[in-house]
Amino acid sequence: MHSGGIWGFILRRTLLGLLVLAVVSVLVFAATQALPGDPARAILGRSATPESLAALRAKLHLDQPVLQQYWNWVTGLLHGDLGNSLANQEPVSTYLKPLIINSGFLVLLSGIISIPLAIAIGVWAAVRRDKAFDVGSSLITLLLAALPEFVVGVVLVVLFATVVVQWLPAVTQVPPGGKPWDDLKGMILPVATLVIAVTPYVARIMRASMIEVLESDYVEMARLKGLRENTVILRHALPNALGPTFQVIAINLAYLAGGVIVVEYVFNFPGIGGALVGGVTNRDLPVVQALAMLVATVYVVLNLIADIATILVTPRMRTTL
Amino acid sequence: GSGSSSSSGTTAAAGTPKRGGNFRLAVTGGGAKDIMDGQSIITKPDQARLMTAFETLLVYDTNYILQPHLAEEVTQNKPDQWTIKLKKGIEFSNGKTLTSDDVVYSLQRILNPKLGLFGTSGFASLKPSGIKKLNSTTVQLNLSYADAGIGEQLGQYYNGIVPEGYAAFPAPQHGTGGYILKNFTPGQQSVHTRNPNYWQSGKPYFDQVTITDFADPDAQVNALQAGQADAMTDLPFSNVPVIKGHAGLSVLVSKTGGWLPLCMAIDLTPFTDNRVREAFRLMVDRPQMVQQVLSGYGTVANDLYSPFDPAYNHSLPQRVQDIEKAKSLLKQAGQDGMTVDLHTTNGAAGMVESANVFATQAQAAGVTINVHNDPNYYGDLYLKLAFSVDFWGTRNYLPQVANGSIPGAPYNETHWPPKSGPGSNFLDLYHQALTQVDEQKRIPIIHEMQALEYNYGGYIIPFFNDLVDAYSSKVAGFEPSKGTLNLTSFGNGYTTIWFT
Amino acid sequence: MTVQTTPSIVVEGLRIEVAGTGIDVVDDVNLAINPGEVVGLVGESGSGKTTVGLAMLGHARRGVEIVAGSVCIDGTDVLQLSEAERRPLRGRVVSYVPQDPAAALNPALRIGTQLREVLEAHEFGNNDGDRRDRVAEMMREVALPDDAGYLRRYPHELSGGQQQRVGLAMAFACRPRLIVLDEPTTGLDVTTQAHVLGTVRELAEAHQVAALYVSHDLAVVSTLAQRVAVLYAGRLVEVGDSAELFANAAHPYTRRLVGAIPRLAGSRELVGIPGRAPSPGSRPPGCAFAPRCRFAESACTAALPDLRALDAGHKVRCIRAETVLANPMPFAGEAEAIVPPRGEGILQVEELSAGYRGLTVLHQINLTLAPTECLALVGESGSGKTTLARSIAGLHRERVGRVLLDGTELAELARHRPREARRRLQYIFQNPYGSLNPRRTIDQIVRQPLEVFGIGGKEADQRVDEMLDRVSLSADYAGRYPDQLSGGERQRVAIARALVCQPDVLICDEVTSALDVSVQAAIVELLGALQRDLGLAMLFVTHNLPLVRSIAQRVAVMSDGRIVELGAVDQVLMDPSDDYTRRLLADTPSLEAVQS
Amino acid sequence: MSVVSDVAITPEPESVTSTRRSGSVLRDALSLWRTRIGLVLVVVLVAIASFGPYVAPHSPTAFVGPPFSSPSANARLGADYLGQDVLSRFLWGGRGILAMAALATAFGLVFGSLVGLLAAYSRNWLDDVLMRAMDVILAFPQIMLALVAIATVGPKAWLIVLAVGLTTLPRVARVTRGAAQPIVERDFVGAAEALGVPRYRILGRELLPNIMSPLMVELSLRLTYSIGLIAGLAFLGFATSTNGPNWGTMINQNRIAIQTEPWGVVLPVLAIALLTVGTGLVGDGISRAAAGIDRGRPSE
Ligand SMILES: Nc1ncnc2c1ncn2[C@@H]1O[C@H](COP(=O)(O)OP(=O)(O)OP(=O)(O)O)[C@@H](O)[C@H]1O
Ligand SMILES: Nc1ncnc2c1ncn2[C@@H]1O[C@H](COP(=O)(O)OP(=O)(O)OP(=O)(O)O)[C@@H](O)[C@H]1O
Ligand SMILES: [Mg+2]
Ligand SMILES: [Mg+2]
Repeated sequence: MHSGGIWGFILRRTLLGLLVLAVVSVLVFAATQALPGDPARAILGRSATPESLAALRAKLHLDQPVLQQYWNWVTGLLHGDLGNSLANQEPVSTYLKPLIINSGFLVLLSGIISIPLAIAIGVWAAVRRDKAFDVGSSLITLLLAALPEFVVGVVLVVLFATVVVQWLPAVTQVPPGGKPWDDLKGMILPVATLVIAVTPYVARIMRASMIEVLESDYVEMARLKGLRENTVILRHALPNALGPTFQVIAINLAYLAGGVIVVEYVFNFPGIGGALVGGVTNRDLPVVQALAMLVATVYVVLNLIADIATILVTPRMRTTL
Repeated sequence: GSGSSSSSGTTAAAGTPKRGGNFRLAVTGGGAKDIMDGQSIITKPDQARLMTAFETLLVYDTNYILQPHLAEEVTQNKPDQWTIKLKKGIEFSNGKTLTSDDVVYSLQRILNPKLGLFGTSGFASLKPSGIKKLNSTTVQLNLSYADAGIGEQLGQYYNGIVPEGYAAFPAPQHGTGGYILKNFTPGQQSVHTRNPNYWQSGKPYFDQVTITDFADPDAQVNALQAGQADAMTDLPFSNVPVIKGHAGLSVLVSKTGGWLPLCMAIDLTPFTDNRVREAFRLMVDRPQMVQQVLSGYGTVANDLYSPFDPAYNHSLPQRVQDIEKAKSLLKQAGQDGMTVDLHTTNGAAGMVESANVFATQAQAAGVTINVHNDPNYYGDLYLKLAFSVDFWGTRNYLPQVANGSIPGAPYNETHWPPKSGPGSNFLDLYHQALTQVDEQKRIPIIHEMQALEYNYGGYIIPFFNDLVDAYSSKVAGFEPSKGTLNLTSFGNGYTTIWFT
Repeated sequence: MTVQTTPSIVVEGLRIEVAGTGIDVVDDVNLAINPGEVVGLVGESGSGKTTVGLAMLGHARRGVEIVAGSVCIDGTDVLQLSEAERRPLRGRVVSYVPQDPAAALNPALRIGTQLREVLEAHEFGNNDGDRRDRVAEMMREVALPDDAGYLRRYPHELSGGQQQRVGLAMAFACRPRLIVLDEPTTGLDVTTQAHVLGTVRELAEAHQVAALYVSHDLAVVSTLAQRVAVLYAGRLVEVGDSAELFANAAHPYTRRLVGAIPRLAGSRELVGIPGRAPSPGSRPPGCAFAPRCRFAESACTAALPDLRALDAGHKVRCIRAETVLANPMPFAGEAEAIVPPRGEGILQVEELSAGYRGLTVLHQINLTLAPTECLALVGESGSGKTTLARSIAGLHRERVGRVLLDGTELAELARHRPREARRRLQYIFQNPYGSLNPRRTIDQIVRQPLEVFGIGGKEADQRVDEMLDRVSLSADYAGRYPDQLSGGERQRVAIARALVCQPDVLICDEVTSALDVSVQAAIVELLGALQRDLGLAMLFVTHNLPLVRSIAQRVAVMSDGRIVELGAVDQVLMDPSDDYTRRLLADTPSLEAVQS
Repeated sequence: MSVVSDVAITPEPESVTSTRRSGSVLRDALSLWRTRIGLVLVVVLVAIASFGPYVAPHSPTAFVGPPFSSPSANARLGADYLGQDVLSRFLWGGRGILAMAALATAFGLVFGSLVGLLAAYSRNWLDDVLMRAMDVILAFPQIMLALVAIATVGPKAWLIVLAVGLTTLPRVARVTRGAAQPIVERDFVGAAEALGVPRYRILGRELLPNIMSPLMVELSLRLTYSIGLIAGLAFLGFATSTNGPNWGTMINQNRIAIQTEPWGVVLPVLAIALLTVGTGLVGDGISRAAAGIDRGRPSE
């Protein structure tokens, strides 16, 4: 019955997610439609002639009614066909694939580093509540959490790449066909920036939730049962504290997907950030649409995972589903 | 006359050239619209790319004097006839020898209006039928009317010689140049490997050339400083002190005829009234422009281009700022206290800055200028704007007119000349000038044309900007040039530079 | 009752302060408990029971610290040990059963795991096999199934009673010498409570475990403890055999406490204790009870009386104990004759069924409430009392059947009922801590109904003052916020809010169950008086059977959403016809047991 | 049901056991040094931003020397990328950002809390609809939504405010809903309903006052992010004017010369950092003071 509950829940959530994505797709399409300027002209640029414009419009189905265009687009999406980039006639998928890999790796690396780090900091701060570590860490996280990531990025470049010392590359170069992990040195600063952007917030939430749990009767009880302190913390406190944090983690990972935009700009990192800015300015609708849908999907999936994870660590919810 | 095949010497200090290495060039201004075409460019990285593989019959040397290159000699035997004689034993990178067929094909391709190539307008006097192959190394051009400008056209970097049957990327790119395209991702990077059977012995020196697009100058400079790039184009003037102070980095300052005009479309309000155009020309404080925009790296201009042209009209009085006159002119035109949008983009160093500085200067005359920095400038808005900023490289007067100041010119931002009134005879004068073979007779005509543009034209040309590039001191062979392209025409196709 | 010579635990001069501040939470606590003996620790909320209880394990909650005294268990002083040295003792030598079992079991761990880990932590038993057997054994001892399936359950899959028994099993797991039970039955209905109490008694005797039973409910303690220690404002005021204590308590406070306990037999007024127990920091010099004491004289406030022995095993902290003993215990005589219900029903409930998300919890309820009568609705937790009350008050969505006020049917939701109906029928909630908006002053809260019913200006002011006065809250309360009031005071405010618009029908849902005995008595006193004076018809919901006597004329007994018995109070309580009612009565702890 | 003691001895804000009224929360917050420091920072920077223009030695667009010329008597902190006075531009550059951030935050907070309250109070389909709608907005990173919006209409001030405000809305809504849900379950709401108090009154008088503290925390948090976001957009080149003085744009325009003339970058970076840190500190102070709100109360 429990598992059934879980599956039912997952199903419901997935459907809801799909619903959200459907609405998102409509919005995305509407928004991109609203972009001023004629994509056809944007492509042809200097060499535009009336004939070539007309021809291109037809080629891009820009002459069809909007609903028709939306339908084409959505059905395309479902078949994994993202259309062709208006800027350079190649398929959006081939154009974005390497960029997505790059950004994906960047985000993933940042996530893998920051999340456990944040949890560790949060837990330890809660355990050493009001001790030096707690006060120190909470202050530092507080300050860092407040800083916009482009500020962090610029400062890091100044410190480690140009002015103060020149240990690290100031810009990340991923040669086409190359993979970001070929040049890990170049990843350090962007990753560091994102880590600094994400860790503090998660750490603070983790601390709060951990403190809440540590104050709970059952943790006090666990101590009164004479359990060893680390058993108390790892077995009794941590699992209960993690639950509420998952949502936050998910949201922050999703946030990373947005954070990369600025960070990639600072480090000239070849990723979806640049592609988005470029796509937006070049009126490259298919690219913008694809990226928007991609990011939205990431968000939805992450939240779904977070929900499930929360359920898994909170037995009570399984039954009250 | 004939000249040495090497268009640029090598600085003594640099010592003897060495082989090897991967030359990494950092360029801004590129984007997803990057192309590779032996006879056309859209963005600056395209220029850098074109130079890797394609060469022209003639080239401008560092003093902006034409020298033979692929051609042994190019001569105008009659007002309406030119003859091109090719050097022997030149091969394309795919091993095919360069013959007149290739020259014929190249010229015909340039003339093809459908391709919307750069060079087309410059050859207005040449019809495809006029291109005659005399033998395997000689081609004769029979013009539909006399044209003295053909030689200069053949020296424009974008009129490269391509093999017969050539097509732009993604088709294979084989030129007579020093490098072969290995891979190319628009908006990001292109890699070029050494052409083993390049016709100039010993050259080129690099094993590989890598051209990388950069989003902004800042990242570019960072890359150079962090040793991730060996050279960069268009070092922001403000950065010159930084780089100069930086051990291991050098600055290459070339006094060129390059210019960043403020373009007023003479047929669009409010610039249909020449009093307004005049007023705007008088609002500019040119020395201040040079100071603020170029940090002094430039020379004050007089609303005229092609300073190196023997026919440049030095007699016209230097325009200076005159706010009072400007005000009264605007009052007469009923435009006092007007507001105008000025469109610009990060196309070339200084474009945004000069717009902003002009906006500030205009305040004095009670004119409000709203500066729009539109990244999509060249996509949507270009040539349709009333008031905009653009950039041009060194070029002599007639070829430049062909490019920007006559109907049908590809980049006529000012929509010059007017249909009626003063200046409406500009086109006739242009044709007279072209047909006039005698230099001495041609100059007065050109002076008249320049006077018209000076008084009624749509260009505000505050200065000629120096080209300022930066490169790692590991690279030798660069030297200042008056030419159009950065980094001494990208190390003349990356054949005259090497790693020490 | 066997008093052994060697007490297994001796507490001396225990003093616990609010950390940092010199404010004492408890002070000068001396106690001795023999093996197999159950000692009751009684006191109002905030008197320091839990604090003392935890001190037995050498533990102090965050914010409080043990500053003086000794807690010797078989000779070793727990307080002298380091935290590391205490760990092995906890759960092994002395164990703790918490106040709220639901909160004290880890929601993320299976109960089996939580039981087993105690044994593992103390290397009890040689191998997992032993421990598994021991766990099973414990489960049996607390009368819970011991099969693996049950052990794999999570706490939330158990009922409150079962959770509490798991707690007990855990506490007894390592056969400790002392076990501290902190109100282990609050929140449990009488039946479950009876079971749990039974279990405790048996285990304590069977394993010769000394037990400290903390509670604020004298009646409960009386059924369990051989000796009782009364805690007031952080100090022991009286210690003695329970029978002795309840028969003739020597301390005025104890007396008032006993007096405040409702009895099943003999209908009688309840007498609450005026005033409220002082909280740490605000405790008066001398005897802390003096301000509420009618025996008090100047000497009482001069110096703190010390705990002196009256006779063997009976100690009291009162200089006037003799005088007190001279007076009879305050069992007030018969209450004045209950007004017979006049006229026919003012409120009728017909065929009312209600449920939650399709699950029906009320089945065809029929009730009639006559004007000026008080009908008590009793039944154990979960029987549907609140649901019924809320349905009548128009706060419950899923219901069928009819609710009529003076013959006119009322809409399901209050919002859709006519203003007049809303005015005439008022509702008082179970929990005074939840039913007052913490962001509004008492005045605003009491005034709210008047605003809704369009009464303003002078009249409103006057009515509010009048009402506050009626519930004996001085005028200066008007400006306060709920969190500046005690539970009893809050409930008074709630009553004021309900009565300020002069209703005809009043519905009270366990209005006293969240309060201490003494306070509860006072509230019931007040409600009774008001009901008589204002001629209210009242539906009084409670799970406290004895209380019924003190206030109601008729009583309806509810079980599983059905009314199983309905009749006059005496008749139902004296000779119940329904055996559910009988069981209920049997399980109800009461003082009679001890006294007779 | 256990009974909470009536006293609220508070050795440490996070263990407050009794409900705090927003007023007292603010008072408590102010007694924390972090709040004080934060407040000082905010006040100072707001002062700079709002009064700076009056004390600026030059017009923000006046030329005081060659680009990136070093500090001189005329230009105390040197000149920027166009030879304009860094100090003056710094003094001018806060206004826009601050005003826009404030407006955006206000927008998001007002409508966000409204949505949140409605959702929490109407425990039915409306709740779902509203929250799903929020999800849709949340599905886009703030910066992305802002970018697309700006691309459609151009970097107009009102648009930036709207875009940022819109992306703030759902985040506030979530918090509000979360905070309001337990309140809705409380009996005093039931009491009001039983009396037939109109819905809007219940939202405004019963619920809203009880979520003030989380809202105040949210306010400072969102303000922090809005400032960062708007400055970030300017940094990406999406400012209302290409040469108008603006801390975000300044960083971008002058970071090229950070090594020779750092002031042009250091000042705005510092300003933004201190401002966001300030608002952050205040927010943290409030949340600490408000922590334990609605905790320790018997849940029935
Ligand atoms: N952490 C703390 N900080 C400050 N005062 C506290 C703390 N814990 C308890 N107190 C105070 O100590 C007194 C005793 O608390 P305690 O919980 O022991 O009373 P209790 O008799 O157990 O009450 P209840 O019957 O409600 O459980 C109370 O007045 C309470 O306000
Ligand atoms: N919100 C709810 N959702 C689902 N079931 C509920 C809900 N509230 C009560 N119930 C169920 O309805 C039944 C009656 O509950 P109700 O609160 O009326 O009992 P009660 O007699 O008031 O209990 P108590 O004495 O503990 O207050 C119980 O079985 C309970 O589990
Ligand atoms: Mg207690
Ligand atoms: Mg109930």
